[in-house]
Amino acid sequence: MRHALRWIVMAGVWSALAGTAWGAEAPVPPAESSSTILEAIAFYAMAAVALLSGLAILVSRNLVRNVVCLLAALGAVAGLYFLLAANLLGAIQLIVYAGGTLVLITFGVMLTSRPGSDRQLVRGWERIAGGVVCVTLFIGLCMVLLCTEWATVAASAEPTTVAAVGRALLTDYLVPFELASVLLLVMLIGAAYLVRRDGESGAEDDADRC
Amino acid sequence: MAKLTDKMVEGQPDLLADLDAETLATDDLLTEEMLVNMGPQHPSTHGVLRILLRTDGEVVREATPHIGYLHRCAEKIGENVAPFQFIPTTDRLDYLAAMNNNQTFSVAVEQLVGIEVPERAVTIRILMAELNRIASHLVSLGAYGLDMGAFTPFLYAFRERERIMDLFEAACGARLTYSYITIGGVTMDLPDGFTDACREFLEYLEPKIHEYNQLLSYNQIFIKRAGGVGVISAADAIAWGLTGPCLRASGVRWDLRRCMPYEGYEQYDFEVPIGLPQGGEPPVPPGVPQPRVPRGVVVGDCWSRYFVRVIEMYWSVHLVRQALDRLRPGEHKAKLPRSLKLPVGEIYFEGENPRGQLGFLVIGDGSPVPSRVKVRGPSFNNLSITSHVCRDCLLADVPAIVGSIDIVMGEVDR
Amino acid sequence: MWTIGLTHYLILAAMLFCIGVAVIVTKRNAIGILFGVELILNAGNLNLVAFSRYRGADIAGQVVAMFGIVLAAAEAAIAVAIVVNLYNATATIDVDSATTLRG
Amino acid sequence: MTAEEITAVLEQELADAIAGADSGGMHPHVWVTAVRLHDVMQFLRDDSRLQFNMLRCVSGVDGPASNEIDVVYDLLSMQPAVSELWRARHAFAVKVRLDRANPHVPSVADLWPTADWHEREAYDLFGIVFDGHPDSIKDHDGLHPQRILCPDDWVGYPLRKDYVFPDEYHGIPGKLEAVPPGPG
Amino acid sequence: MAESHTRSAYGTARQAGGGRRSSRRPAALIFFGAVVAVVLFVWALAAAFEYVDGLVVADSHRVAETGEIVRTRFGGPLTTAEIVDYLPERLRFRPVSWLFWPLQFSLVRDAIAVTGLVGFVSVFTMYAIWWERKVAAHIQSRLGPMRVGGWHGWAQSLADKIKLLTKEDLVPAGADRILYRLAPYMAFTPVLLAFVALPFGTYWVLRNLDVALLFVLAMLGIEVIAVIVAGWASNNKWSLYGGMREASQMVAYESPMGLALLVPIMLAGTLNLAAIGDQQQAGFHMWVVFRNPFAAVAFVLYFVAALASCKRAPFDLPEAESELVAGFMTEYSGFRWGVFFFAEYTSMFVVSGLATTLFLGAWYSPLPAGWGEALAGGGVVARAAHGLLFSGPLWFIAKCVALVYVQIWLRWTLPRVRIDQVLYLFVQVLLPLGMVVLLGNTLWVFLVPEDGIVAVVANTLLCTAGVIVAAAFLGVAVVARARRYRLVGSLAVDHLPGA
Repeated sequence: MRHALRWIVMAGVWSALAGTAWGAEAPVPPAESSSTILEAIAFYAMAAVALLSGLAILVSRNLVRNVVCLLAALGAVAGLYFLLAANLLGAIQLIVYAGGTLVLITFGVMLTSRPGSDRQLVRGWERIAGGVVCVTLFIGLCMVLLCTEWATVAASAEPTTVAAVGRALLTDYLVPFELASVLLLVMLIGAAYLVRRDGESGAEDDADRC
Repeated sequence: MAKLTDKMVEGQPDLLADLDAETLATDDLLTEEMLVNMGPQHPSTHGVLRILLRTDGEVVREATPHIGYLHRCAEKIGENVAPFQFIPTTDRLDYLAAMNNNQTFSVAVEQLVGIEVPERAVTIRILMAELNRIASHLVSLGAYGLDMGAFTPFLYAFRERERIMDLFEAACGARLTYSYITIGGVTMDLPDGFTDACREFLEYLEPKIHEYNQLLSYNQIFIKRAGGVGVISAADAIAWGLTGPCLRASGVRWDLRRCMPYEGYEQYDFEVPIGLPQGGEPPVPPGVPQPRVPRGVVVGDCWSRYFVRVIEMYWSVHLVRQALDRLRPGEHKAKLPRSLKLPVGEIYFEGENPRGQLGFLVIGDGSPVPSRVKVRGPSFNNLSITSHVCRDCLLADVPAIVGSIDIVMGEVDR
Repeated sequence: MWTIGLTHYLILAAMLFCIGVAVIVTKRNAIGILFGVELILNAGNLNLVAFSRYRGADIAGQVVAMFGIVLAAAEAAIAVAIVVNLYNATATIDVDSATTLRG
Repeated sequence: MTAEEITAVLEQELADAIAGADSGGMHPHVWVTAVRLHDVMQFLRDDSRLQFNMLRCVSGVDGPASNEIDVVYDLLSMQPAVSELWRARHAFAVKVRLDRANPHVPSVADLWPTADWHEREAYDLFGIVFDGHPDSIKDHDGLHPQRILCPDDWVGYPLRKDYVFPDEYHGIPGKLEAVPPGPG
Repeated sequence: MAESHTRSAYGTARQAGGGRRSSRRPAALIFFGAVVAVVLFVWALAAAFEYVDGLVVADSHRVAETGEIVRTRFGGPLTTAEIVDYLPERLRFRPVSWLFWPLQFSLVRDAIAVTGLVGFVSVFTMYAIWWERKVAAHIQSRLGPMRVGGWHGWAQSLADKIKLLTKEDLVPAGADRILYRLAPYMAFTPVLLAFVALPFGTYWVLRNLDVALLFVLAMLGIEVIAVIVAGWASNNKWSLYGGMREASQMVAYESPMGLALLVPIMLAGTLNLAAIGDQQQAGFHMWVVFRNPFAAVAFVLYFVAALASCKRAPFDLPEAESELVAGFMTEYSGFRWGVFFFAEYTSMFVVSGLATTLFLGAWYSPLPAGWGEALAGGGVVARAAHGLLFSGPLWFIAKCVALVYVQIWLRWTLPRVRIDQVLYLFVQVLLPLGMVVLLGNTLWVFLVPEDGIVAVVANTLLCTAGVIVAAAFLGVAVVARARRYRLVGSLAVDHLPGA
């Protein structure tokens, strides 16, 4: 199983390289031209990486390996965003998600792990029940997806410029934008309050916590 | 001071009481703290010193030095060889200040036997001892810069030390373990042209010390890393038997060369620098730009211990100049019988080494071989305070504190 | 087979979603559950961006996906804070053992 | 104060603890009984006239001829001063004579913390047990200060005159003849 | 006598290098093999698509209609015919056009560009390592590598690489084997990917991304996780400390760096690095760093945060050799350690590249643009002078190397800062400073008219300050060079080997 995991992650890194290098300036896709084939190859590669690393998180017990697999998954999803001509979102996903949230989770893993404690404590039947639930859920979703007729409009795959997204944020989506910033503020205060070790006043020296 | 053993850490609150047996059986040692070995092979412990740190994250809860890796039982050799054969062993006690070790042991035996040392020999001894003090301080300053991450001062310090080693090589042929000063005087007289080379070196060195002050001592990051760290009060220093620059940095103006003078030190004029609070101006020989203690420095912290050594280098240069002027032609060694019989009796003599007071208890029983030679190493006492000072400091401060105490494992383990 | 349509992305997102749910269900370790939540949020965002691309490149989907990422970051921070607190109170982050609501 | 005056003060204050004095010579000292050592040391440190604030050295001296071991405490009194030089008032030594087979003496680590390591070394190299030492552990040799220079499981006390160097230690040959013949 | 001795030593070194390759699969061959495989794969792919498409990719005149900005001269779709008529007359015969045939496929052009980039990065890193050792030596009044390869030991890094390749490939006991092996490549690949969006010149950018700046920042962020994983997987307490310090340091420097980068974005109005570069083309007075005082402070703030991001100089805590033995790299040896080292120097270049593009007038030369046009129009000599003085990549690399020099210079003069001081500095000093700079810049952009008196005065003042700093730096260098014997005293002559 270890070698399989190793090739999954390596493939993830290489496909992220190919995906971003290729997808960013998707040339005009005339029918069945070489570029669509490449786009398909890139899509299937990244989809494979995302799914396999998801499965790897499911299977492996070592938390730090899960972190690396999550990184591969996030990289693959970022590659998909580039393919879907959402360059800004791909870059933000890499910075905020892979660069920020993952380091946060790594902190969580490091602070709460003890040697030999990250074994799977799950009993046999729980795993089977989980599997059954997911498979039925997936079948249900696929039924819905395949038989509805999505009204898709073939649009030119020009990558959306940052200016367009910026303008949209500050005009049509101003309220959610402000709400998000308020929420982040609330979250900041909440997290700081939660982590305060009981008994000490607020001014916790950062050196003690890292 | 709860003794730290490698086994279970006592006093750990029992958090496991209400958990079910299954998880309990698997996790034997619940502790956020880690036992970390800094040494014996560690870039910042000078020589083979092992410090066992109990750390909680970056904060060191307890530091316990483990010594003995360089133990050669010098005292056992002392009981089996005649005093002048023991001189090479004294070279290897504080291998960075071999001249001072030889001088202290020779004076101890001479006082026990009552040998009169000729005038020229005494002056040469003081000349060599002070030169070796400069070399030893250069090494400690360079190594201290290395502990702080500043690589460059180390190389400048060793470049100047090369000049002193050339002078020693001209005088006695060796670069590190000289065995030059012996009982009754000095093994060989100075080569001709030595005094001029020595004066030229002093002219070259004096402005360089000021340059290092600008490069390292007054560097803001260095002051932040060393100032106010590892503060030792005067009472603690005396209680733990600290001597030399570590004692003086805590504000105790005590130097054996001035308080209990030996070898004619009373005829030389020099000042004893001590640790000064912020803005203080340590005494400096004439013709040297007046240094000033910067902001953020406290009496008895790492920076003061470092800076007392810098000022002592100035005064050693001044002392060597006076010794050079005082040199008169004459005998370089007293006439001694082939096998020197030690009288029945004992003596405890301490000399001022660069790292502190090196003491010798020599007990004679009439035969040429002493019945007991006890060596009191200054670094042995200076090191004993690390566990007291390093409590609740940061991991990056441990090399800073140990570096500022400036230990040499040769005289800690003997 | 070679042209990538909207359904390809939707099926991929559904698969990611199910794997996320599976991870949440089977992991007893609090941080493990966090991984599952991240996967599910990613699946959601992927759906949004796929629709934004295949319905006339309007950027609504992308903007909402951006908010999704911001919220995921906020949620992860709170989750890690809670887990660290849980670890400080009881010695383990095993979800089943954290049954008492006392502080 | 001169050595004679110090001895006089001691005999006047703690007559029963003093077993003898030799204030002439280069190493003025006084002999003290092991039992009363701690009180004498306490007095030497705290008395206003003496004020021995620095314990310079604790050394063991082995005398197999007379079947006893001495412990020598070298003390120094420093006259504190605000900014000028501290003056050395007087240096003095205290000696204790112990039975070589079972040397026991109370520890003075509580008076001067520097004694902690010195006493551990004296135990390590001479086998002198300092009772009440802060770092003492209990093992096959009973309660004694922990060894400082030699490894914890070392057998014997190296600086005793009758000490025989072991043939090997954990497989490391100690003597030349103990070296097994090599393949060559 | 010394000469013959060294030659023989040099000789033996050559044989030793060629010795028996270690039997186990060396990681290096896989790595370089992979790069070559990518290039061959692209070549074969181009040939395969010729049959599938059966048609030349969209012709060139469509580009003219839609007005699409053709950034790179070869950026847009292009045909073999177009390539051939771009060639001079003498080369326009049949076999040559066959040679250039694959060039019309943009994927092949990308592959060639990627190979060129990897080549440039590895050559630059090798010489950056050698250069750092030389600069460090001269700062410490010694000579540094002198023997390997002849003049001033230029091949020292090459010899080091060969040594690293032949070293034993060991994994510490109890280490997490997969992560331990994976971490170096996870650290190296993102930094190499960052070069995709870095503009070396008007036509020298692999992918002119609209979100180039965010993309480069993202790549630098991912490298942090590789370091944390390396620290965790080496099963060594010191590496764990190194990893944790990198994590906390990253949390500290990320926000001030973001704020500092907002200033040039606000001035240029776009995230596209090429566009930001284009706005600074009219000579050094147009550089963003001289635009207004807040931009100058932002440059300094960004540079300090960049030092922390590539773990250099006073902030090299994750691999602090005096405290943590070697930080997260303690257990690494041989080629894997080399890859980490490779990643560090590459990230130094990327960080300097960002600073140059955003603040120091990207690939445009400091000389006023007017001279450029004059020279370009003139005769062969003038055009050659134009090529030398105004070539894009040359100036970009020169400025990056200058900034890398500053990073090297800082490393060998400053001691290391403690972890809580780093956190204090970045969170409580530089973050508020960043906010003030951002606010100041916003007010400056709104209140101060573009070509008003205040703007011109501020610009000229900052330009003079910049010229003074540059002149002072060169002056000190020349004076020190002339009087270097006096500084070192007579020691300089007789003690240095072969000096």
